[in-house]
Amino acid sequence: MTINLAIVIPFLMAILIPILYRRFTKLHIGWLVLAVPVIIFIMLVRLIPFVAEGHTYSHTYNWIPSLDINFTTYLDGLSMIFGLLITGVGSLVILYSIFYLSAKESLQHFYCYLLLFMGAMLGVVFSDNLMVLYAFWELTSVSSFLLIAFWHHRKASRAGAQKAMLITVTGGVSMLVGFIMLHMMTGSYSVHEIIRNVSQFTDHQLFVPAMILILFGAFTKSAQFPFHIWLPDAMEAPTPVSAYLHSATMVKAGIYLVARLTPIFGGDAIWFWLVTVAGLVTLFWGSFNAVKQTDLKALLAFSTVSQLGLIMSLFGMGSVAFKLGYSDSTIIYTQATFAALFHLVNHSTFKGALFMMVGIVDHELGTRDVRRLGGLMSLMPLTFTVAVIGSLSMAGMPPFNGFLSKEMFFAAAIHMRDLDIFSISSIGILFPVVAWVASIFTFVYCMIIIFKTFFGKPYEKSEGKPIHEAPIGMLVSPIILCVFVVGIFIFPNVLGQYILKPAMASIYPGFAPAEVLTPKIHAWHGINMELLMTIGVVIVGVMLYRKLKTWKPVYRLFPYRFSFNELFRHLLEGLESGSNKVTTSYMTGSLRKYVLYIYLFFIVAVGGYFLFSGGFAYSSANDAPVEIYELMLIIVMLLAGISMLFVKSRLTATLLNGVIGFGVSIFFVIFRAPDLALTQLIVESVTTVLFLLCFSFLPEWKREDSPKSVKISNAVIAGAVGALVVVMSFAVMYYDEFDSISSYFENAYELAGGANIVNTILGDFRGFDTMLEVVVLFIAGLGVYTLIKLKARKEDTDNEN
Amino acid sequence: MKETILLISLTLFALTIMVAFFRVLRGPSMPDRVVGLDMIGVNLLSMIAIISIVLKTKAFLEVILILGILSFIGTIAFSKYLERGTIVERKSDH
Amino acid sequence: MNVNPIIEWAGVLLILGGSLMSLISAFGLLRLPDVYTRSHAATKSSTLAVLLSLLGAFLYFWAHEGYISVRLILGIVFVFLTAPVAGHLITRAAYRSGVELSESSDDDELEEVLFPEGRNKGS
Amino acid sequence: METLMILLIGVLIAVATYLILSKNLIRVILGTAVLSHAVHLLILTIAGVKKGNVPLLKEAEAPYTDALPQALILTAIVISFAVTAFVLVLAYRTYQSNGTDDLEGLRGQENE
Amino acid sequence: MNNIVVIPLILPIMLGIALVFLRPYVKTQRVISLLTMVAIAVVSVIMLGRIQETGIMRLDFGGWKPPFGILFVADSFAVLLVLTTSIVTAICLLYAFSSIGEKRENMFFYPFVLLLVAGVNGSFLTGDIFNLFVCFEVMLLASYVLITLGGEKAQLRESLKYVLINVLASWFFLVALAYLYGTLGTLNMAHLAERVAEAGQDPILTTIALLFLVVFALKAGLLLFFWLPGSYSVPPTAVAALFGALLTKVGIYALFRMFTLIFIHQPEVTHMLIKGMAAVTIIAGCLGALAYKDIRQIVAYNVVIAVGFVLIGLSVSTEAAFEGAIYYLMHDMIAKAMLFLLAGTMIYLTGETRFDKMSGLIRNYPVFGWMFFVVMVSLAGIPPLSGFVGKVLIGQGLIETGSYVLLALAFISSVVVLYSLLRIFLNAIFGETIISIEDETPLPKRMLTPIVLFAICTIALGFGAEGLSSYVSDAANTLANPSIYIDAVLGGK
Amino acid sequence: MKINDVILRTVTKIVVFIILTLSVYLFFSGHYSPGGGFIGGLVLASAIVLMYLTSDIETVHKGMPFDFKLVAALGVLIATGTGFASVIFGKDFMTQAAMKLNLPIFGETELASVVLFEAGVAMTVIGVVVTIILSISEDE
Repeated sequence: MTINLAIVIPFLMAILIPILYRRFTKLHIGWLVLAVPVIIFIMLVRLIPFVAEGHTYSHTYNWIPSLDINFTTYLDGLSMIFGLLITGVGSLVILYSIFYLSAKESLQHFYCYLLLFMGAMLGVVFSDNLMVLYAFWELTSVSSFLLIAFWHHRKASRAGAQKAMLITVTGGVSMLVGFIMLHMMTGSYSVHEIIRNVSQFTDHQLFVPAMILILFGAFTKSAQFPFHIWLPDAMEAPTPVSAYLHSATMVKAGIYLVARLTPIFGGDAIWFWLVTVAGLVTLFWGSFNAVKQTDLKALLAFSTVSQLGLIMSLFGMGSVAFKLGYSDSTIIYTQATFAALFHLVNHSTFKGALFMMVGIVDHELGTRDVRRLGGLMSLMPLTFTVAVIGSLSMAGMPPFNGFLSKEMFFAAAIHMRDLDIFSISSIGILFPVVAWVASIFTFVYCMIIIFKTFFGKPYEKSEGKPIHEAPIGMLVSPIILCVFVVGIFIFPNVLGQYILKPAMASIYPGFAPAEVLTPKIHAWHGINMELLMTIGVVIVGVMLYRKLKTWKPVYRLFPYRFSFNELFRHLLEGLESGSNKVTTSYMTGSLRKYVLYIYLFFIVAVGGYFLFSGGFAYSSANDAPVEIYELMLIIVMLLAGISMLFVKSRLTATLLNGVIGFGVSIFFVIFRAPDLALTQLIVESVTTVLFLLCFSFLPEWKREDSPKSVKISNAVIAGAVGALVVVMSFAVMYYDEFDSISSYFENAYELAGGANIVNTILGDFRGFDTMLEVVVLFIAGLGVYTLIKLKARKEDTDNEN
Repeated sequence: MKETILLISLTLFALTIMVAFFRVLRGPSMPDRVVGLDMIGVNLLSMIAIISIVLKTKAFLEVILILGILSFIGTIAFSKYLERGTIVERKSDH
Repeated sequence: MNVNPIIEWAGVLLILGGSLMSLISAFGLLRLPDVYTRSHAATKSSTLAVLLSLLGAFLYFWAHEGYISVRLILGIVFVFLTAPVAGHLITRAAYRSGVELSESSDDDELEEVLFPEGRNKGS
Repeated sequence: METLMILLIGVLIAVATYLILSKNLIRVILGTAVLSHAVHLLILTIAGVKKGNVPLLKEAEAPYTDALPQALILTAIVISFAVTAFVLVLAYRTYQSNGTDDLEGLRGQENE
Repeated sequence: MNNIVVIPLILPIMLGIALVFLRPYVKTQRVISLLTMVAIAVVSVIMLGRIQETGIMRLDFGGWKPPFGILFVADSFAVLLVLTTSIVTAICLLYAFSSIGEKRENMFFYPFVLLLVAGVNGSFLTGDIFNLFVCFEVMLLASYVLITLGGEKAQLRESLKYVLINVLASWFFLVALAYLYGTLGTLNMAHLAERVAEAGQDPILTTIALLFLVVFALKAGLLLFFWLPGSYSVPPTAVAALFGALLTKVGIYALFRMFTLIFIHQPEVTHMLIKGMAAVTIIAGCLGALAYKDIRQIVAYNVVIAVGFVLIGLSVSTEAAFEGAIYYLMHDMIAKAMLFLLAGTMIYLTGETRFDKMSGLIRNYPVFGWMFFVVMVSLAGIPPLSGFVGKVLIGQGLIETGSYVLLALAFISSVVVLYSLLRIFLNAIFGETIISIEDETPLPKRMLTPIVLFAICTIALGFGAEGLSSYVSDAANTLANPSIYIDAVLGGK
Repeated sequence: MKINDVILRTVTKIVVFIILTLSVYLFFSGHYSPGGGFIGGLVLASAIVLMYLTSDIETVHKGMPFDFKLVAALGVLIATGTGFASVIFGKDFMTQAAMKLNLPIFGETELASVVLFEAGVAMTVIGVVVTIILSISEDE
């Protein structure tokens, strides 16, 4: 129940906010909103012991049971971590936002989106049904879109929102396909059922495609290389949003998914390689690029990218345990997963704090450009403290939680060398090397954050408004986070036992007792390879930071034109201009062209098949005899038809059409169809009268001045159409499988009391056709009337609609 | 014998139609063409009468009458169009 | 000998006569020099042709099936009524729309009456 | 007979197609008129011609010619009349307001 | 007695004609036309219930047993579409009340709408192929009139093309009918199916099938959609919405009937071709949707994409795909109508047609802006809105049959749909407000309400998919097993 | 320029009379020989067209002061309405009354519903054809 409530409450509140906003005009609406995550957080905290004991909780509401899509909520260790993060960081962010956003902003929108996101995110982590998970997944993309575009009058906001939405939704769509494939294989959308039965499906031909598609979704969401490009642009969102969605929670949805699905795909080489390599590349690329950023938020964005890569790669490394199976010697590889979970929490704490710090700086100074900032240490001591704690933790320095998880990361990377599965051994050395190099860059940008902002030449603000420390309300949240940063370092095992242990149990179900999987975390683990690496990081990092100016030109080796951002922009622009070219090339508005396409398709598709299928057949055996006069009439009609093409006056053409009409009716006579002959005659002459009537309003036609090539192509098409109809008709005539149903109608007199069969069919057997036909006629009549009577006034004609 | 004569007549009428059609095609003036069409109509009328005899049915006798009416209407319409450009007037002009 | 076959034969012969008549009018339509004369051939002799053939058909049905077709009589009356009017209308239209007379006709008395300021030729 | 009729229909269809592919509105409309003639003949011919007597029970004896296609054609004739009437009026109204009866002149690009 | 089956057709016809007599009483016309739609909706709900209980309903007109007479066959598929049609039309009518203008209301606007609906419903329900032709013509003629109603320059120009292309299509239809009758000698669809099955699908029959494919492809806008973008962008908004929702759907329906009932024996030819056509349609639609800055064009090409998407469902012909296609059809009718209304309203409000000339509408018209957001999300197939279920099921069908290329196309197309609308949303709805409060054209509630109603529909269809599932699966079952249909029609009574 | 149409008008009067008679005849003979509602209606309409051709709109309108749109509408209503009649009697839609009674004595009533249906058809045809021609001719 709690879990269902946890998902529902934010949504309910999101709906209520716009209403409440109007009610409570004096109160900052954020205070009301704050209650939501706090309550849910408390609810979840109360469940921690329950979960820590290894219990899980599940509940189902039917949504579309016929398609196996139901709201199944599921609470276990893994979702608990995320639930706590979402609500915990959420509470702090909302608290922070109350001071960050002035009451002039459209707060009701902001909080509505934020609550939507919160609900969606909780939905993602608490859903067991993959389709529902997907629904919430897309909802997070949507709410993220709205939040990024919160200041939608800014062009950059809109562009960032669009990019984020496109990339994440594309990933989402591919993930959806992957889910559908999973369902096809396993017959279930329930993650737990799939995990239970997974062994039967690993050889299924859809197994690998499904995995890749799902991973694609996870990678786009978690901003893995090369899909990371949306994340820096998403920094156009208000800072609380960046802190919340784009570092602590939403971007971790992809990681959550990878963790959640590790029991399904974990043993597969492709999974291992994709996840690990994507993670490592992202780790390196993010940290490398973070260094060159001048906007603090962009820097943090790249650092987030890099950290996400780190966590991702750890999950990849941890997945080898599935391949190896459970034994005492393989426990070591599960430690990577443990490190991932641990770092996930740590990252949320220090990155949240850092974002809030940047928000404060931005809020107070109006800029986040490191080139303009400096010397804030004395002016904003508390902010400075937050920055130092956050940065050092991120850089992996003691005494902060980042140190612990980074050491574990190094350890995991080092262990990879020893593996001889998945042909790791050949390049196993690269794992620790990449990890180490990336950490150096991480260290460098952490230095940049601290020193460029808070030391050096003081920042000069044009209007002499004094710079002072932020209001305490804004500082509360980052400080709380910093407390966690330090606290976790000191008591890591509280976290490990109560939170991470059950999560390990849910990632490695039935693998080993959770206690075995959960190591004791020590701040001091002796002088070992990891520690040496860390010391190396510090030494090289300091050197690099000091020589920053000398080696920064390296970045120019990657010209902007070839960046993924540009690639993406070019892709979209090219798509637009290309499709414009293509579409306007054939959608010319020329009726002739359209008709030509239609005829061509007819000739190619119908004619092509007909000729190649050997459907043609001809026999004149059943033909009725021909009299001479009939032949003469046929010749007259032929000539009339052909000469219609060459006559110079429309009146002559109309006359020729009349000749053809007369001809048709005489053939109706010859073919024993008196009713038809009558109708045809009358209709023909009324039509002729209509033509004449309308000619008063139309100009005499001009000679067709089309080029010869057009005329020839027209003639070829026309000939082909005619010929095709002829040969098909022959084949149809030849086909003699069935008798017509019409012999039934020869009893018309007994059945319907009519002696004229045609008329009886029209009036009775198929009277319904006649009725509708009358309707058609009526519509045409009334239509002509309206067409003539209702004319747009002259001045209206150029207007649209 | 009767049949043969009827067939010959039919053929002759058809021949006339061809000639009339030649007029429709060649003109030279528009009224020539209209005369041609009128003539086609009238000859068709005869042909239908003969075909009725050949087919031994009275079903087409209505067609004869209708054809007569319609070729008349057609001729009026065409000649009026040639003469005045419009074929239905709104108000009586006298 | 029954009278019917004779009437039947009469009908058939009338029809044959009609067809010959129409052939003559066709010849006229082909050979006469201008629309006015051609219209003459078309309306006068072909009306006769129609009359003959319809009468033939009437006689035939009467003799063959003892059926007096009101419709055929009506048709005959109708053609008689309308064909001359049609001919009149079309020639008038031709004249008023400016179709030239053939060169062999040397006097155009109507011209001064209808077109006092001279006909605009070729319209 | 059928063979000849089908050939005739084929030519008429070719003619109509050619007309429809031309630029002038009236030509196109006349094309559709010829097309409808052709298709009416086609329906009748396909069902077989001269295979029986006039489908009037009181007039003639069995076998009768197939009456169903005749009924269908009747419906089709009326419908094509309705459509032709509408198209004609639409054509001249279009000419009135757009000032051209040339279909290439009636392209109308999106930027207006 | 199954006379209830004819009501969706006869009621709008009779009342539509009756409205002609009520020409001066515009208010009465409005009320009657709206009530008619509501009545049809109610009737179709009743019919759905009865089909669940007793199977497919049929009505032999004049009491003539099939295959000799004409009959209406109401299976779940048809009735679901009838239901959706009536709902969509009712809402579009609501919109028309305040937007269509007195000029048009006086010129028999409501009768024509009712007759259009009659034609559409008739096409859904009929079980006789020639009657299908006639119903098509009823619909087409009404649509011809509606598209020209108003007689503006561009309107006449585009409708001329629309009409002429459709005349051509009708001609193809007649030729195909001639061949069909010439070979199979019958017109009843179930009887046709039976005879085709009996004789085996000879090459000539397959050729005829392809001819029908051309005909209905023209109507559905499958590959041969050239008439569509132009003609959908000229009529007044309410009419465009009706067109967007209804016209192509009839063609799609006919394709489904043809190729699930009658010509099912050579899928390697017919269904493969449909597959290819659907793929090209999707690509062309996607390109078109990205090519223009004119909102109406973008919206029209979105219709094209949806056509391709639904027909993918037909081309793979699994039960899941059928279900998906049905869901998607219903979704698309609602969402497209809503999209057209929104696009039209945007043009009405700003006087511009290009989205890069508009900006910041959400500040002026907040609810309106959010409605656009809803339809965007819905059309992109994002759950829990209505497009989702159909998309998933069609995807399932595609995977089942291993058509991975189509799968990729289909799902990428939904991203393109999203992008094409996102561009409008970000530029026109979001962005800097350029219309000051004093200058803004007021957006009357009466114009907004229908849009909101559509939004409710699309949300309800998404959340309440389960409510329809028994009907949809019944419909898909009938499509997948043509013998059910044939037995219901020919199996005596 | 006035054009004298005396000959035409005189003949037309007779011709129109013949056509009208014919149309009525065709209308009723439809059940046994060619004709019926459609053809009867079309012939009648062509008579009216002939009147318009030889005379002018105003004059004809004086003789026949109908709104032909409404005539057409009424025709459709009648045609569809007869379909409904059978519904009231609990028969399938459009069941013609002839089906109900096969007794020769009721031959007259047998025809009734079909004739009504055909009358509706005829009215529609007349109304529509005249509406179309009038609308075009009245356009300027």
